[in-house]
Amino acid sequence: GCGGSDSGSEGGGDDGKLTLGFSQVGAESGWRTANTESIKASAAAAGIELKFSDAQGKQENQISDIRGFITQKVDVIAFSPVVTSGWDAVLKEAKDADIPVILTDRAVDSTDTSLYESFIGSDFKVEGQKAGEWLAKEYEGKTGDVNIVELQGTTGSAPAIDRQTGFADAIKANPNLKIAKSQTGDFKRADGKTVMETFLQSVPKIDVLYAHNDDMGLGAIEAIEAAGKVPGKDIKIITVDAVKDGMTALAAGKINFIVECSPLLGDQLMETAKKVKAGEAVEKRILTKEGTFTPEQAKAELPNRKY
Amino acid sequence: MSIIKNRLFWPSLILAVMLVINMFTSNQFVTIQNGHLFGTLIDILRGSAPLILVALGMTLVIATGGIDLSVGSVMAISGAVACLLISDLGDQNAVGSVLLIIGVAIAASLVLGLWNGALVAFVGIQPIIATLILMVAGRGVAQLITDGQIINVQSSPYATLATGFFLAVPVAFLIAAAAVALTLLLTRRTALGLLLESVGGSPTASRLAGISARRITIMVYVVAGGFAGLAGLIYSANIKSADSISAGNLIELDAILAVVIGGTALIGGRFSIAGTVLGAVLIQTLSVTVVAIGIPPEANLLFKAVVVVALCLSQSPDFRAKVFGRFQSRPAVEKPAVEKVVTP
Amino acid sequence: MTTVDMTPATKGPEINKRRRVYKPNTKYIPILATLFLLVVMYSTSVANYENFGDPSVIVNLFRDNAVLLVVAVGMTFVIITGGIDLSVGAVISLTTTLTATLLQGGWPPLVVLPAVLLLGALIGAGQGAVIHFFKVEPFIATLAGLFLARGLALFINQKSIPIRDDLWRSISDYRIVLADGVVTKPIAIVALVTVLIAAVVLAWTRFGRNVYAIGGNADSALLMGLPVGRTKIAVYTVSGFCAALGGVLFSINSTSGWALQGNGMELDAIAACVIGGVLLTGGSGYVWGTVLGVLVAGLIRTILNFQGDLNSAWSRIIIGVLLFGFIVMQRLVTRKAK
Amino acid sequence: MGEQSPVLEMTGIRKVFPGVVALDGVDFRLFPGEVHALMGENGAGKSTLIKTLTGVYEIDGGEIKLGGVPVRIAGPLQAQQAGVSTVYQEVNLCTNLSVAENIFIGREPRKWGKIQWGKMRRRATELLARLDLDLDVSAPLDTYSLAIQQMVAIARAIDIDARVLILDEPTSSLDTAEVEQLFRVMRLIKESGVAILFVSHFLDQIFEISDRLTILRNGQLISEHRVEELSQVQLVEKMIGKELAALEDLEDKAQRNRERAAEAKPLLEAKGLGRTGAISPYDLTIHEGEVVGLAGLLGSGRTELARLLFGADKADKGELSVDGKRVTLRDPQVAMKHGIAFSSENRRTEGIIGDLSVRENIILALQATRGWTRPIPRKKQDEIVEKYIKALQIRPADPERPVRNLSGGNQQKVLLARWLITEPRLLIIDEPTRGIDVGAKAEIQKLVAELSDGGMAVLFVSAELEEVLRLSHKIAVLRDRRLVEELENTADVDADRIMQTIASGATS
Ligand SMILES: Nc1ncnc2c1ncn2[C@@H]1O[C@H](COP(=O)(O)OP(=O)(O)OP(=O)(O)O)[C@@H](O)[C@H]1O
Ligand SMILES: Nc1ncnc2c1ncn2[C@@H]1O[C@H](COP(=O)(O)OP(=O)(O)OP(=O)(O)O)[C@@H](O)[C@H]1O
Ligand SMILES: [Mg+2]
Ligand SMILES: [Mg+2]
Repeated sequence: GCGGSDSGSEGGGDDGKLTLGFSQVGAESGWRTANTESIKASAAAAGIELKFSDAQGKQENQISDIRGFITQKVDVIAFSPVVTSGWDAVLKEAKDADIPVILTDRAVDSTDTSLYESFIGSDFKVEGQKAGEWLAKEYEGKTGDVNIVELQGTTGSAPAIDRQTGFADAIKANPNLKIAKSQTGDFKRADGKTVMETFLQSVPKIDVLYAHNDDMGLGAIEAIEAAGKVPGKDIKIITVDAVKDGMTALAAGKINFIVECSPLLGDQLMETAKKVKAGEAVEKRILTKEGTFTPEQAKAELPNRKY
Repeated sequence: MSIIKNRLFWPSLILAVMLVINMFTSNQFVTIQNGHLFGTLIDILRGSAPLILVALGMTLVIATGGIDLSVGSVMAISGAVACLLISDLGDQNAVGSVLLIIGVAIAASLVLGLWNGALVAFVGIQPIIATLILMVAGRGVAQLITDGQIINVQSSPYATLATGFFLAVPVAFLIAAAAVALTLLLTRRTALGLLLESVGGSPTASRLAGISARRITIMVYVVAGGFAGLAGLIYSANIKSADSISAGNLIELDAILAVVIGGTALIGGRFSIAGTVLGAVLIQTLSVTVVAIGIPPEANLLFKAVVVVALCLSQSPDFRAKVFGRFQSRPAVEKPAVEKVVTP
Repeated sequence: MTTVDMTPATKGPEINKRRRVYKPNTKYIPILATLFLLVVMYSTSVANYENFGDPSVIVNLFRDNAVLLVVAVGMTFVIITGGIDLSVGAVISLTTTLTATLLQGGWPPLVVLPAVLLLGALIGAGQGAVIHFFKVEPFIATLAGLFLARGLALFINQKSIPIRDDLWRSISDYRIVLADGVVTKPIAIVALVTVLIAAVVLAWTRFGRNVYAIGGNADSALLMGLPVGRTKIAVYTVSGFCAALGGVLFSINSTSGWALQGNGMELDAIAACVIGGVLLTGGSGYVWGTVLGVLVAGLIRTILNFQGDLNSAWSRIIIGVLLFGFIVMQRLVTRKAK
Repeated sequence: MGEQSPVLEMTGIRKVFPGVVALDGVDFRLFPGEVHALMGENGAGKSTLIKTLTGVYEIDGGEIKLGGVPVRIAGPLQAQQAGVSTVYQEVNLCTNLSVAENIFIGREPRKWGKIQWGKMRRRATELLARLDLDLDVSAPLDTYSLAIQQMVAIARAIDIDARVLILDEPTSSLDTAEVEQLFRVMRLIKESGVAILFVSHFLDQIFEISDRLTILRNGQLISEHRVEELSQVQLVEKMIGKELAALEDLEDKAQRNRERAAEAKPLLEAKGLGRTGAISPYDLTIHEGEVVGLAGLLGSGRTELARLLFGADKADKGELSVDGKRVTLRDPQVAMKHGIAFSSENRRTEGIIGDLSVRENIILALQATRGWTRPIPRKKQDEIVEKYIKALQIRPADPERPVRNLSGGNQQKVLLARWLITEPRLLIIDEPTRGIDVGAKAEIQKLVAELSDGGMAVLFVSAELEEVLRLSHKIAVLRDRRLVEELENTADVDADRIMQTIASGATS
């Protein structure tokens, strides 16, 4: 990377410690909090001084946070973009100030990829695909109609859009897999529950629920149970994230399948930051280590879940 | 004729239309299942309980000419407090302890309301900014309480608040109904309603009529805080967990909307409890209808916009007069023979 | 029509003489108090944080808050008449989405720019017309406007759309060097010019004075023969236009459009006005106050950014605490001075 | 004049409000160069007629001709453009703006579209000087008293280049000197050919200034006369539709009671009570059953003096005792606990609560003293309200009507009722007869006399010196925000005597 060429310059603190400015999207979910905690913990462990700021879900805040980091002359800037596009200008400013940038969790769609060193994070579209593929496999060979309801994330947010399209792509080949209703649950547990209540009332027979995150799925489970149905059996449930609560439900058989979207990318970030600062080459795309879980896998994994 | 002139006629009509739509789209509208009522209508009634509670408090605040933006944060705090304490209980199903904890959470909400009221009445800060402070900081406090995570509880007495049934009727709905009754009692059986409307109508004139505007103001914020706290408990009991981030997020907008639909003017003065309840149920029905008729998420807002526009226009007497005016038979009036608009 | 010639009264008896009533001119005190507190807050931060004294901190304040500044200026007009405009954030999102979509569709930028500005103004005018002609509460009319504008934006495109148009890019990249190491961007200049124009309009034009009169007492204003309806519609038009301009600035700042852009901006704008001493009941306040309000909010954010070790919960609490301290001090200083 | 054609001709004007026919086929003519008085009781429809003319209300029937041409006026702006300039009954100005702006808003001197503030202030100062007022024209209007606001409204109206000038009760809170100024200006305007429509409940003023008059009763046209054709008694008869019951000689009664009152127990004593910038420290003792009148010119500080005794403003000097015990009136509530009541001169912003009904407005103060937990039973409310609606002849006699829709005079009566039902020991009434018609005025005066007979002390503030003289046992004279003299209202005290005191500024 170009940013690292003048390593050993003045930046950072007087103690020669590496300073990392990190701008988080916000604190919109437990997943995000875990993500933040991971970054903080890893920074402390790696001896990196972390400047953290929270954009409260607003791009304008995030842009000004990044500019703030530039003014503060931090060594490396990292951020989880609120939205995919619109970063060129501020990234150019960072480049002009010779501060390397690392993206986490969400990508940017800039055409000029030299504006950032690396992107660490999962691929939402792939997550949706994984969910769809599992479902296709479940119903392989069966021809009866399968009614799917989908609980989408916040309308217009990148994970919601990508998880939707990824999933739809993966089940496209099977005409019997039909999305009967799709509605936003805003990534919230309570909204997942109310929307599911209405789904249950307005869709004659629901076979599968696909929720864009665990929380909505958990809310929906409440609704399903209240309606006298058995989650996981009467209605198959697929979610994304694999937070602790979701894994517990998965282990209990209330959820059938979870695609992991790990928030724990702190270590990878610190490692990359150090490399970038030292001028070493880093991979442009670093995928977070993540998998998928079935109930059995969940039982084994559960004791290790921290978040 | 006179019924059409009633402010609440049109919202009621729109509500009725939406309920009818739901009747057709839903598998069960109202049935009895396992000895209690069940179905879409019941879901709506139960689901609107938190909004009704918040909007009730908001009505009183607005009647005095104020506004309370902090209700969502208060909801989050009360849910967080309750769940944190319950999750520490040895036996989460101990009714006594849960009741006590509910009391603690509501007390906390009342204190938060008191804080708002004091800022408005004693420091003299404009209500919108005074409550904005708690709106921003309050959610931070709630996040601190839950440590940014969702706290789960497994307490059936607590869950009863939202999902239980009493005499076949949902408990949440009963709580909301009780709150409505209490508010009606407070405002119409005592002189509080009159004093509120008077303070909202003209603070100066009220002061000179010997009304302690301060005490009244503080009181309404306290009541609003308490109701918001109760709403927060129902919200969190419904999902058996405290979600300090999304609990009550943006509910202040819905609550204000409910109040305005109900015919209470934002500048204060006359208020209508019945109208507010109607408004709240209408908003809840609207979001259920959106799902029930399968409006795609990206069109949700457009649909809502159409309904709100229809609502506000139908409620405007001027709109009805201007648009439907010529269809109504009016007492014959002699118009001036020659009409000429004067220009200088 | 005859002009009345009123020769000055023959001096009446001594007892008829009226004295001037001297009262200190208190109308600027809130603004001065706010400015004073802002300076105090800034200097404390300079003392506490490394690099805070860098002039670019102040310069960036204007650039980072350019959109809010423009939107809040429009909001100031509306609030002074005693109204409120909740649609501004949504108009921003619609503007950015539309701008990006049209530019992507190959429309010439010089057509897109006036078109979206006009659209914003039209949305504002429509809301104003509903408010005036049908006597619908501003809150509910503009809330419907919010749903409509954001609904349209989401309907056009849910995703965020990059803008690759050359004009947009070049304005976005254009650097105005103020001093060595201190640069700003055109959007900040546009925002400042907007503020200046607004200040002049409010203080020096008939329209501006009508805005104050209506906020003071709309019924009286009507009886005094002021064009109340026209003015009301006009302020919402101004606000809609400012929101659209804010949207354009946003799309330049980020070279993208997104339907969720500017979410919640209405509250920020209202808060900025109120912090700056504009009364929500109408009839009183200045654009300069609003500017200070925006700067207060921006400065608080900057302080949090420099502090750098707060998690989300604590940063919310600190924002609240700083806001609280500021408002209370403002009240106390103002009260003392009066 | 008869040969001239009318500049304004209204025929068959009809205006219906829900439940009330405010105007029922009223004809009205106005000739150039005349002062035409519009007469009628409270609620007769005078203000409504004016508002239909200026387009505030749309008419339900009839025709309006201006300069012989039938017109439809859409609103006050169009009326102004058509040459009709109006001072409405309730002072309708924007008190948040400066005095100068209130005079010129909408017509500001401009250059390149930019308002010339300096020129505007200069012209405002000049204009006010013609009304013999010297104000700081850049101060916000709300720093001035209602009377001054009324003068400002007049200044605005006469500066508008008009062929018809309408003045709806412009003199209701002015005192003699101001009225004289106003009349002088009115005569000048009239001479220039402008037609003036004038409303007032002061019969003397009517006979002094007007040329012709039109009488309304209950929304109907009764008759139109030249002023010379009628005597005051005949006029009143036509207005109220019956002979005015002979007034008891209040003045004599006041004389008789004077000594009794002076010997009664002191109820309230102010010693060196004052407030910086509002009123210099003053001493005043009010005994039980005593009527104390306050006399002074516009802006002499009568209102300020009275407000301190109610805690409406907080005194920053001196002390006050009630029944010999020291009290601090932190706010009105405390004063009310001590049996003090205060009806403000500014009924629109400090008195009525427009949205609330007549009933609610009347019981408001009584309810406030009881606190919110002890509501007045509805039956009792209805009883009280009905009684006072009758006693004060509040019209329309519908307790559930929003008070905003009542005519100005009737609103004033509602306020009086509000305070009377609290049965105060000291009733402070600031301009209680403002805008009240002859009949009702007499009733109110009688009421004050009766109340004082029954032991209630009254502090009576009125711009009408005669009224003060008729009712008071003791008169306190103010000048320049200072209480300059306190005199017993003996037989030899008359208006001249008091004016002298004001002029000489003697200190007691
Ligand atoms: N906006 C309104 N709505 C309903 N009724 C009204 C309205 N305005 C006036 N009225 C009624 O119309 C009648 C005439 O009122 P108006 O104000 O013209 O009386 P007025 O002659 O000016 O009396 P005053 O001497 O007290 O000013 C009254 O009965 C009043 O209650
Ligand atoms: N705090 C103050 N500082 C300066 N001037 C004041 C203050 N308060 C009131 N005034 C002015 O003092 C003047 C006297 O007030 P006011 O009119 O109440 O006296 P008044 O004798 O009751 O006269 P009026 O007949 O007009 O009621 C008014 O012009 C008012 O604007
Ligand atoms: Mg009148
Ligand atoms: Mg006075």
